[in-house]
Amino acid sequence: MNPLTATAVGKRYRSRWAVRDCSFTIPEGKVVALVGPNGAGKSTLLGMAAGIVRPTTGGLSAFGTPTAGRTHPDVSYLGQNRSLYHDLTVRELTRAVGSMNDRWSTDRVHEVLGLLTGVDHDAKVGTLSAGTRTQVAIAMALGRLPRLLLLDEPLSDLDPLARDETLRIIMTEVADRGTTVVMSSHLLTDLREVCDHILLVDEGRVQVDGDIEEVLARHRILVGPAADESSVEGTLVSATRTARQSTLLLREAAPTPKGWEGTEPDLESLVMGYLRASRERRR
Amino acid sequence: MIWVSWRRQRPQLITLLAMLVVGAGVVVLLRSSMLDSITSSGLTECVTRTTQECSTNKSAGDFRAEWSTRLQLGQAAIIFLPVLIGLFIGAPLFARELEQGTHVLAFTQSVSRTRWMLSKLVVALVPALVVLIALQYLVWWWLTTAGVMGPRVNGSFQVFNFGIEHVSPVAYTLFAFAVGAFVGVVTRRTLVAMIVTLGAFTVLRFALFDVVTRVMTTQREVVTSGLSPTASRDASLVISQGYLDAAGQPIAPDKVGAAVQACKATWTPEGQQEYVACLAKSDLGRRYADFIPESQAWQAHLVDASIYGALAVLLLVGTGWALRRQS
Amino acid sequence: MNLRSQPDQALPVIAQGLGKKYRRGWALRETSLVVPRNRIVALVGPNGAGKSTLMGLITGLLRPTTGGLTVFGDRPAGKGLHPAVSYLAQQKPLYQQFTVTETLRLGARTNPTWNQDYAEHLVEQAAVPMGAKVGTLSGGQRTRVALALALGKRPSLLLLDEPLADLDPLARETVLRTLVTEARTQGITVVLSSHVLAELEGVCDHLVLLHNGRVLLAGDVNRLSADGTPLGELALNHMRRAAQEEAA
Amino acid sequence: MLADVIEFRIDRRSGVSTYMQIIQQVRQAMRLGLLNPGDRLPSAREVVEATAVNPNTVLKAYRELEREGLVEARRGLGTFVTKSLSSEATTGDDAPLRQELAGWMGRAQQGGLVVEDVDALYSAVRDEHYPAEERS
Repeated sequence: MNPLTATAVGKRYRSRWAVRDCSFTIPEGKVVALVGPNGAGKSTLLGMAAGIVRPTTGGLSAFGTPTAGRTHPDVSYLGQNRSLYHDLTVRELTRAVGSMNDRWSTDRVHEVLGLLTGVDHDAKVGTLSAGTRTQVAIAMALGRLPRLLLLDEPLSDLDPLARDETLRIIMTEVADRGTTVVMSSHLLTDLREVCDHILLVDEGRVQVDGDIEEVLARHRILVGPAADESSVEGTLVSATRTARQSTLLLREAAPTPKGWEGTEPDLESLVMGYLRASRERRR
Repeated sequence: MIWVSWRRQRPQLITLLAMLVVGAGVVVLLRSSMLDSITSSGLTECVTRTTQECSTNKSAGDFRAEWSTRLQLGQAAIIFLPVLIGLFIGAPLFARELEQGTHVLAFTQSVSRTRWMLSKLVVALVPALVVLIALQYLVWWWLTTAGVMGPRVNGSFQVFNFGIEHVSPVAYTLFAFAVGAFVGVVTRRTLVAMIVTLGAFTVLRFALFDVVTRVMTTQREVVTSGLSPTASRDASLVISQGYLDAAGQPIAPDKVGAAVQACKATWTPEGQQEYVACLAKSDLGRRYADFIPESQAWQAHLVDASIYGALAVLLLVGTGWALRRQS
Repeated sequence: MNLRSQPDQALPVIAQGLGKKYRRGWALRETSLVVPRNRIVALVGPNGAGKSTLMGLITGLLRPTTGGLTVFGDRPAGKGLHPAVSYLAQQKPLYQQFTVTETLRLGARTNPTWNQDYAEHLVEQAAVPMGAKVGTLSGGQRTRVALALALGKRPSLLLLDEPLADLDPLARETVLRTLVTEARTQGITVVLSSHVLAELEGVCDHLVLLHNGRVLLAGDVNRLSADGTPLGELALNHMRRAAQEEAA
Repeated sequence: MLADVIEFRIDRRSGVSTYMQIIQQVRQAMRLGLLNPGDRLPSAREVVEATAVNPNTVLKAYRELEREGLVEARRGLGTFVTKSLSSEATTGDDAPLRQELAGWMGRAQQGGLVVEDVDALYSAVRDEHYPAEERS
């Protein structure tokens, strides 16, 4: 049973579709990077996977069970606004979240909090910095001993040290328990080391879905004379052009023609290429 | 889960407890001071029955002047407590969570939404009701000490007395609380939920003001014209009164008005015989009063409470439904 | 040298023994630093290192507990922002119900040194529709409007608190590029705080690394990373070492 | 301690994928005699704790090394080196070939060559002797 399957899922807010006709499958044990421009529908998608946003069309299922209206017991979710009880202390919060779960490990929470420098267990959650709050929220998510971890921008308000700590904790979780992770982030440099699967969404639709190595291998960046683009074969994703030179991102490219230089893109240039293409389309 | 709700709602619960302690203290002090005043002025008799002397006695007048406002304030506290509970406990209960997004934390744990809702409801509602009932009892205890020298003299059906007795305050509280909770879930805004609760509660209390009189079976008292029915003098709730024709049917008010107008001329301050005879001639020989005796006030309370209670249950079911839909 | 008599010659920021204490403790202590002219300064450090406090002190929104600082030779003393300083707070405070045009008009009304054409040019360059309400804009577009508002004032010193935090990579790249171009062509000193060190490479030429309310490292990037260590790694190593020393 | 035999250093800026870096570092350590048959490679968890990379990537790299016949995964115990890539020619500071290269490098330095010149010369000669297809 796959941790997450989306079947033609869509969500409309008033007149605007945030997510449209998305279908994909997340294989077990993968660490998935959910990327896309601001407003692409990443948060809506994760919210629907967590069962707190109701799809307008289609549906998602976690481990074979539809997610609408209910969070699957094996799924943990970290929302973008972190939703913690600010009037409780960290210790009380741990107790509170624990009492709301059938399967729960306070030890795991303490272990995670222990690995993070500078979390005072008796401090009120509301007095913590945004970064520390995010880390506390991740500890709560791991306390549920999930098999699928959904993280919405887990790194956005962490400083570099905390990002490193947090990624290490998540990766250890993957190593120890084989947890599947789906995380959205704008920090491509941080994602490159930790993710092995990419889901690129834009304008509410899935644009790229697959194993990162395979996806990268399927694409080429070609640099060559602007006058000679006709000799290039393959699906053009996006291009930047100067008077003399063209830099093209291609999918399923034919062998590099003479006079052109071809390289495999890295994750960052791949994503940037797709984002650029989407911006061009929108103009 | 109960612990979570308790911990999160602790400030409100502490406020409630403080209200109870302060309220109880005030009532006990006031009551004992009032009791002193009654005994020192030798008014003990007047508490149990109304006599000529009690209504003219100067010290009785002084007593009323000194205490009636305080006693009415005590009543007002119990009248307003339900809507205050609805405003400050019911309305923010879910609205604040939805506003701040903290509901997501609970919704993404393994506890079901219904259980989460119920635990929050129980923790918020039960202490509120306990405090309400306790304060209601205390105020009642104080009012009965004043007996017929206090507001109780107007009987159980008097609006303020009715509103603070028996199960009515509990039913009003349930209703106000449920409106607050429901509107809070639907609008996701605390302030909106509070305003709507205040409006809905006030409107409904006025709208349903006489519904009891229509629902309950009434008794009819018939007297000959010239006398007035006892029901309109004692504490019974008179629903309608007027004149009966020969067939025993109530006569339409405009017809009565015309006849009375016609007989007015025969009326003299010295004797009413001619006036009464005139009325009899115009087929207004008997007067009637439909009423609910004070002894049946408890039935009226039950009818009242069941209306508000049923509305409250509907609203709470709606709240549960809306929360499950909420996404 | 009398700085006050030659404000044009004065350095953007000179801080001496600067300290700020809140009820919970010192946010910044004994900080002495100089921000040179026409530089793009990266202000980095872990959460709670004192970055926002330092910015607040420079803008005059906060009052120092100890020491003092000068901004272009003047002491910020709660009279409001220095006329040559623009500040963009982390939350990018803009009126959501205002249109972009109205937002720029607000800038014109509140700043004597406002340049309307320049501000409009910046907004147009970002392809933000002038008639749109700020509340309906995407994160990237909103940052561009906020930036236009800050730059339209024609500041000599621009303070940006986490300007890139919630932007997608492409928006981030364009915002940074605009920033660098404007800073270079207009001769603006920029102080920029960010958690994403990798992006500041090639953008910033001066580094101020704060840790626990103290300056851990400050200076010219070329000098600091003379051995070729990238800026991000350099800062991260220093932060890590400081954290370890603290734990020990 | 077996676990301390080698430590991976992941360079995030090299452009080489983490997976390739791990494979290359294991091969390198084996050639230099730092890893010998019987040595255990660090477990995925140990690598993760040290470098915060994806454990799947580590396991994938180990599977590739296993396919090449250099290591062997033993269930529940870890991944062990089974082959030796080191030879007298590459191990130790006093290996003859190494000393010859060191001498050549010294002369280049004395002749005023900079690092880039040395690299260019070295790759040119290497490519002549080892054509691209022959390299793995």
